[in-house]
Amino acid sequence: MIDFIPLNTACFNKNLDELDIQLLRTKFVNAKLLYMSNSLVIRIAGTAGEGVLSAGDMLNLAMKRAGHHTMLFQSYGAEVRGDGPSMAQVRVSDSPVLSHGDEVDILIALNQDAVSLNLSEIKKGGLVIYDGQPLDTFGSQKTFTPSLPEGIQGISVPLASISYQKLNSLVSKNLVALGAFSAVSGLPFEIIADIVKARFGEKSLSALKMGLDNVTAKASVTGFNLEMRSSLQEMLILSGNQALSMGAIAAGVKVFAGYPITPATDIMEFLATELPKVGGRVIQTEDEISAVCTVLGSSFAGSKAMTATSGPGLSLMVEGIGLASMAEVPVVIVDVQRAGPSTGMPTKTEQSDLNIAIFGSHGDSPRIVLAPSTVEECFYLTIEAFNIAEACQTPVLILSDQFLGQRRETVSPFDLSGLKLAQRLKPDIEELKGYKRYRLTDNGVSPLAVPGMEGGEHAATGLEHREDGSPSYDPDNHIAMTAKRWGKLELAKLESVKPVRFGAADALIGIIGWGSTEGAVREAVSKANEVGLKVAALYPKLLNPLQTDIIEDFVRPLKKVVVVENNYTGQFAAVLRSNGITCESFTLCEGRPFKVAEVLKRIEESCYKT
Amino acid sequence: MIDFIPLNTACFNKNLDELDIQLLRTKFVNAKLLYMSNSLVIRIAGTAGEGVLSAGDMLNLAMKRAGHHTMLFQSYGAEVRGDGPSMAQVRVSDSPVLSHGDEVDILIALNQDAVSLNLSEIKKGGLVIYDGQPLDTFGSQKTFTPSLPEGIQGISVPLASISYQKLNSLVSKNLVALGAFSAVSGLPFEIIADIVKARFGEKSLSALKMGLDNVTAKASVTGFNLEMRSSLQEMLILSGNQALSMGAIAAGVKVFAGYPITPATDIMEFLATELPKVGGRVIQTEDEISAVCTVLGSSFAGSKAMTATSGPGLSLMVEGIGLASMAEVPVVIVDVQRAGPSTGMPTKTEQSDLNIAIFGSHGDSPRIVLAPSTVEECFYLTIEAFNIAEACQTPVLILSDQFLGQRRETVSPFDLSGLKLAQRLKPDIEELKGYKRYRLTDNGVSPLAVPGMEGGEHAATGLEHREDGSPSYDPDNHIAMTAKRWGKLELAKLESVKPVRFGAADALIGIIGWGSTEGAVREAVSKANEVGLKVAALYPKLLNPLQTDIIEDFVRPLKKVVVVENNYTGQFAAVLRSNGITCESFTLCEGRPFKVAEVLKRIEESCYKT
Amino acid sequence: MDKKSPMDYRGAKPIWCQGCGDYGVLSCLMKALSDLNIESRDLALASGIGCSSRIAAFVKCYGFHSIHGRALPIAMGIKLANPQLTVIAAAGDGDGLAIGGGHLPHMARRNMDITYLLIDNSLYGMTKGQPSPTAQKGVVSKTTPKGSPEAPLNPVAMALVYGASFVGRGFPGKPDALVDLIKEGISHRGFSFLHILSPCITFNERETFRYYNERTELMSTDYLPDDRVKAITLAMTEDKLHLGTFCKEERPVYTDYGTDIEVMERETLIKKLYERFK
Amino acid sequence: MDKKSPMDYRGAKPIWCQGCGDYGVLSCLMKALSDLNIESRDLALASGIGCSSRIAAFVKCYGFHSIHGRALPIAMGIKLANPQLTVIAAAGDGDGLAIGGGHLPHMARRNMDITYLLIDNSLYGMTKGQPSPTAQKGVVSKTTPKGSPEAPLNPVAMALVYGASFVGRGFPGKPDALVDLIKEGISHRGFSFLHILSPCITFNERETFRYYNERTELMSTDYLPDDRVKAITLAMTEDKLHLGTFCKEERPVYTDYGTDIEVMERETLIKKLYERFK
Ligand SMILES: Cc1ncc(C[n+]2csc(CCOP(=O)(O)OP(=O)(O)O)c2C)c(N)n1
Ligand SMILES: Cc1ncc(C[n+]2csc(CCOP(=O)(O)OP(=O)(O)O)c2C)c(N)n1
Ligand code: SF4
Ligand code: SF4
Ligand SMILES: [Mg+2]
Ligand SMILES: [Mg+2]
Repeated sequence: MIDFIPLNTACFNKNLDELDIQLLRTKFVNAKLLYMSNSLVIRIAGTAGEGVLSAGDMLNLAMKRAGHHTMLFQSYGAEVRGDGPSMAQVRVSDSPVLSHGDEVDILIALNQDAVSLNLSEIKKGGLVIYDGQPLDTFGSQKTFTPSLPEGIQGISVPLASISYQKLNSLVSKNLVALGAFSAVSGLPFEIIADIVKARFGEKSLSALKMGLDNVTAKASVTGFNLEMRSSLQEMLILSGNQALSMGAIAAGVKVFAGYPITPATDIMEFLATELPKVGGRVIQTEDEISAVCTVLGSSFAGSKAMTATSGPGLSLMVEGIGLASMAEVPVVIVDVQRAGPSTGMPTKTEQSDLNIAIFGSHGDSPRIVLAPSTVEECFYLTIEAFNIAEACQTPVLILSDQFLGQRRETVSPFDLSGLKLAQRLKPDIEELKGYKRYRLTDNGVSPLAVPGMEGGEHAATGLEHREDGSPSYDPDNHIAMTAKRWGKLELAKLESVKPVRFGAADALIGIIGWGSTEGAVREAVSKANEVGLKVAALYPKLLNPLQTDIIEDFVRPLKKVVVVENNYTGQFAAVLRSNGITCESFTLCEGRPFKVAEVLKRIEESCYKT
Repeated sequence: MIDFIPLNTACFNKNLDELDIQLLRTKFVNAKLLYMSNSLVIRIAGTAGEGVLSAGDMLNLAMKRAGHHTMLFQSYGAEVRGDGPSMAQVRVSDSPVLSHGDEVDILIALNQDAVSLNLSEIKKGGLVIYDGQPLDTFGSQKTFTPSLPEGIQGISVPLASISYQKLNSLVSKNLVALGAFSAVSGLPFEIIADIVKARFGEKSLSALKMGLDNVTAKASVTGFNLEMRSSLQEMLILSGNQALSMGAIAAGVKVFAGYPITPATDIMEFLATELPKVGGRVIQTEDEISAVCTVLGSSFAGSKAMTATSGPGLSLMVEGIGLASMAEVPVVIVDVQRAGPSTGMPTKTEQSDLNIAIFGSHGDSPRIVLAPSTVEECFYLTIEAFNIAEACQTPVLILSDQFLGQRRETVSPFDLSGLKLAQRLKPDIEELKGYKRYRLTDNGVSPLAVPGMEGGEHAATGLEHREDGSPSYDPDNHIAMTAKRWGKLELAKLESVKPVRFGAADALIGIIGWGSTEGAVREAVSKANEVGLKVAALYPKLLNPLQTDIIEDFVRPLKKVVVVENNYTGQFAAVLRSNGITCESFTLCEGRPFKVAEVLKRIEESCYKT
Repeated sequence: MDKKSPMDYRGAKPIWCQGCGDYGVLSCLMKALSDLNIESRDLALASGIGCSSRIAAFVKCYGFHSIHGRALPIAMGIKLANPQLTVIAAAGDGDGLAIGGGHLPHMARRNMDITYLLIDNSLYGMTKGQPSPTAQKGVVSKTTPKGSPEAPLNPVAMALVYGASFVGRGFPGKPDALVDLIKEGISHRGFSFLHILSPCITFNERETFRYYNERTELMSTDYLPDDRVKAITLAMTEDKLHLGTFCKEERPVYTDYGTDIEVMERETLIKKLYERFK
Repeated sequence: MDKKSPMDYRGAKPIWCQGCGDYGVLSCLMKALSDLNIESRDLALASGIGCSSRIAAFVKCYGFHSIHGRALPIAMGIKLANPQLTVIAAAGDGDGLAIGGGHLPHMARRNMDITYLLIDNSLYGMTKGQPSPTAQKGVVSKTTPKGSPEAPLNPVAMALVYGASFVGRGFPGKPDALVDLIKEGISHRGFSFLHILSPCITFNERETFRYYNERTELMSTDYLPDDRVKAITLAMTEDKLHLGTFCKEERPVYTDYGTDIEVMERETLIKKLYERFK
């Protein structure tokens, strides 16, 4: 651990007098802290239709196969083929990649506009691969020389002309660019070639090759060596949505019902292919209301069941979720959040569905909300979600988001040996005599009979009911049953995974966050600790109910708590406050994930005397 | 003001040492405090189908016509004709009736069970009118003598036999009982007779008369004189739902779209008859999703528009409400809350839809929430709702509840002369040149063109958009537009009605509540003040956004704040806490309104040293 | 398996008004179940919200009395989870044709093996008498004080056009035919749509038992339910309402698809997936 | 009123893929509007969400690009508020027949004076190609990797059974007929349902321009659109898809009702109401 190195950022341009000296010079950094020493960020930019996303995907995979940890982040418009700008950014490192990367080392610009649009985000010392001979609308060649600021190197490759020569169309510009990138960066050509061949066939290789050959000199790229390593062969490249789908399979989901919606659709698409292989079923329903009711029906009939949607679909599901609360049906509902409100910005990330997740149904309607932070957690927390749903007979929502759901990163194969799957509490023979579906028990969980069980016949209902399920308007009964339903959330607090803490052990400044912001916050905290700032962070995975005791323990020694989230109103900060936690709110509402520098700046600002 | 009279309630049975003496001996009671000096509570009880509700309704009207302030409260099951218990309770007083009455002075029991079921709520010194000669299922007469505790008087009237003799059926038991009640209580017979005649025709009078004649002695009824007075002839008897509907008419609503649901249906039914008379339209849509979208369309086309529903319908509307937020469409949505979650207890009251009202849609989706407390406020706040909706171009929700919506009470004719109706900000000719629907303005409100205006053509949209309405995924635009939408809530804080304060001016204990609990809290606070407790209460009418400065002013001098609400989790308390107000939560979740004594007890408990 | 009697299917005590048509529907259903000798434990009955939907609790079985309009998706979920169960869905005309009307076409085109009882009293009973999608034009009610301007829907013709593989109509005033219809519907492998006329004696002064007794007639024995277009023509033009089977078609049910896939262990699949993502 | 040209209705620049059928729908709509000489300011166009629904912003008018499936209720609200406006609703096949399918029957039975463009590409374009309610059975897609087991719906037959007072079909590959159809639909007083076949060139390999060019034919000039049952039979049995008007019926529209009431001032009404509640 290095002692106090002032960073050249906002806080350290201030007079030392303005800083709260107490908050500086930590030496006790939590062992759990992940730290990224060295990384490289490559961005492919262009417009939708130029193959930006597929190039990014291939490059990402190639990086992993070359032995690097990677993360792929994509940003694109909502039109199927519009001419909105689009980009794919790959960040590689020796250690697991925590965030998508604040600045770009290498920009691969598939068209002219892409250069100017992305210039401001290129690092000093960075590199731009651009098309110096683009074709105009009539197919004749122009010349183009971007004016690059000092310190940024440019390499011209005739992407359009080569693509046009080779394939008589512009669709291979991205492949030419990948070839050129291989030449420039030293990323082994065979790795890319294999991937391209597998996807687009032998024919496409020529474009790739022409790109490679066109670049003569290997440019120096900020010292990161992209040559082949032997490590990481066993690792996987997965998106959050894929990991989540695999988690559902591992948990034993039997029925998935859903309705297409960006950015959640690929969960349904993944499961449509895979779930039948383990005897499950996937159905594309006529809307989200049908989807949520279908999974309720399936769970009632004894199967683990899940649906996945995004904001607009979740809005339609809240009545069904309320029914699951009342009738005590275990179901898992995934919300891959996107920027709202209403249709909003369907392809952009945001964390603004926390309120509806916790408070979205009418009545006092208990439900459990979990939020994974990484692709790996998408797997494990989904299993957790099914476990809690079964254990508490309650709907469980998983809040992912566009950034987490669609980014692709290296993860280790999951540890399947240690998996514990919660079994539904079923009535025994004794219980089935005069069976009462909603029997009042100590922890609120009543044995749940499923069709096929003799003697377990009952009517599940959304009406307030007595222990036997018959409707009741009796005051005492209503309060007893309400207490039963809410009591089960206490169980969830105990059963569920605990918040994750990282950063200085002697922290006086604390960050609390949830979900996909964790990576950027980890990097920021580690950088802050590196310069001696006494900062730590807490990431609860269970957002409702809150494990308040643990959060309070974290907060107690702190002088300031800042809640970081990707929305406008600071939804989690408000929830924490209503639970008695005093905190400031730091939000970003631009449809994109946080940059590390933004979080770091906020941490530093917290060091000012107030 | 009387000085410190210890009440015989919990707190004053305690040793004085345990009490926080500071909190006692107020003399400065706010002038606004309403105080009920003297009242009488009559309850008619029976099962659905015995005419309990219609008897209650007629009795209530008769009381008003006899010159008394009244309130009618009803409690019944959700089955159309089940055999669940049912009751109607009329409370009369010299001054406006604040709550439905904790205890019963006179019980009119239409059947045997009704006696035992209601006995515990009869006051010492009270009276029971019962059927001493009920008929069994074969129509032959039994005898029945209830065992009444000491101090409760019984009067037997052969309700069933008379009804059977007169009309060959049991349907007139309620009329016989009303006749008997008139004899017992001194309520002028002609008043009831007029009402019965108007509703059921001349023929029915004989049952009423037989009831009257059957009772010989006039019983003494706790000293409340029910004889005719000349006052209140101009006053009206209205339910909250009726007053709300009239408020909508006064505000100029032109389109009402709704779907039947207890306890909101009567708003649609009322308007179906009345709205066409002022050129408006009412449509029963195929579901609540259609209803909310229909009113959005109508408002877009330039008409004031409203829908009304209860919890389950509100759950279905949240996507549409989010669209109204995003597309900035002024609409009014009424939620007459009932006990939840899910289908819950459709005929029972609860205040558990606050969370969904404030937080119910996905995304950061601003909306305004208002809550009236009395029948009169149902009128005025509905007008307010339309005004704010137009002024802020935002959806406005009105939270009523079953208790408020269906209770019937005496109100003065509304003051129509002072009504101010907000006009929608329309673009002028200048603005219509290059019209931008979502132009960024200082207060966030953009001039809104309606169909028919030349040059005002535009596309309203739920996608994030630029000033001209065109979709945009630009980060800066998203943040600017989000800030615009939320900024309008600041306007609402200024424009809207202010919280109501009542109770001791030097209060150290404060109650905060919302909606229909106000009456019981007013009574409790006045009683507490009467015995010298330094208590006051604050009722914000605007629940979202909160006028935090006013609430803080109220809270600042207090030692304790208790938030009173009719739900399980203390939803408003949580909202207040998330806005920085420290408070305790006092909730009731039994599907019925608070009793005054319950609130009073809680106030007294707050006086213990802690 | 013991032979069942209708009383073996008795669940909670019904709370309908005396004389409500739904009593007849319930007893015909219980009779049909006993004739088919279905085990209560293997029977699931999903319903929405409304007077008629209360039926889910009145039959001894695995009942799911859900939310307004959602009987069909709940039933579908049950069937998907366990195709071995006999799955019945019950809904009122408001429940099934207004708020829940969007689900019906899809259940039919999927040919989900569900028997759907659409219990039609031409109004919203539970909320006290508002006109439903099958209410006659001109009906006066509290929401249509000058008479409803909306034309009624034709549920049988709709189900036929949607492609329901079994479509019929019944009326508890003619109970034998209704019992037979329910039996046929349950026995039919595929989506069976049963339009059941069930008078509301409390709010409906028009569509009464008497009205339907006069205006219904049993389907002629000559009629073969083998032609969808003919059935539609009949449903669109009938003067008297026909009771019986309009159309019946054998075709694979939704849950027949995908059963030919070889099933593996979850862990095996996940490990296979690893290969794809390396 | 000046004579309009189609270009006078140009709104925002379309963002559809090049070659998308929706371009043709848009240009036919603009031509129809100009032929009818409708003022932009008196035209409202409500749509849902989907590629096709983007059309609301591409026509110069009062557009409301709403939420998925809700074009019809939004349009209904507009019409109720201001019956003078020309109101068009536009929806995709997913938008209008899946999530929004529950609204259609009711708009038809109300005979709301709205022209409804159901823009059908047999899939969900915006979300990248999942099968829609009109997709053929067996279609392979990412959500149906083994082929969809669901039979397609027949939108024309459905609209006819619902009682839509004008029902027709068009295809931008045969633009003159489509322009005529839209004109007829708009001119028709009542609910006009127009089934418009609009190929998605990006995701649909089956229902292409070529496919529809071959499989559609103009309605024979002999055909009189005066008989609903005949029209249904045609729609249920047609081998080639007919372009033109299937059925047309004059009957009062929803907003005709209740117009005979004498209107008073709000204050007058409220004071009258006082009397009732004394
Ligand atoms: C979302 C929602 N909206 C409205 C209601 C109120 N509601 C209960 S039953 C019912 C309709 C009943 O009519 P129908 O379905 O025909 O059944 P019936 O009572 O006539 O048998 C309605 C509107 C509800 N429970 N939930
Ligand atoms: C409530 C909701 N669910 C899902 C979506 C996602 N979504 C957007 S468009 C669309 C379907 C598009 O298909 P279609 O209506 O046929 O229109 P097309 O794009 O084919 O023209 C879906 C499912 C949404 N926006 N809102
Ligand atoms: S209201 Fe009508 S439908 Fe409901 S139970 Fe009574 S008779 Fe039956
Ligand atoms: S995806 Fe299909 S429907 Fe959508 S714009 Fe492209 S071609 Fe048209
Ligand atoms: Mg009904
Ligand atoms: Mg489509």
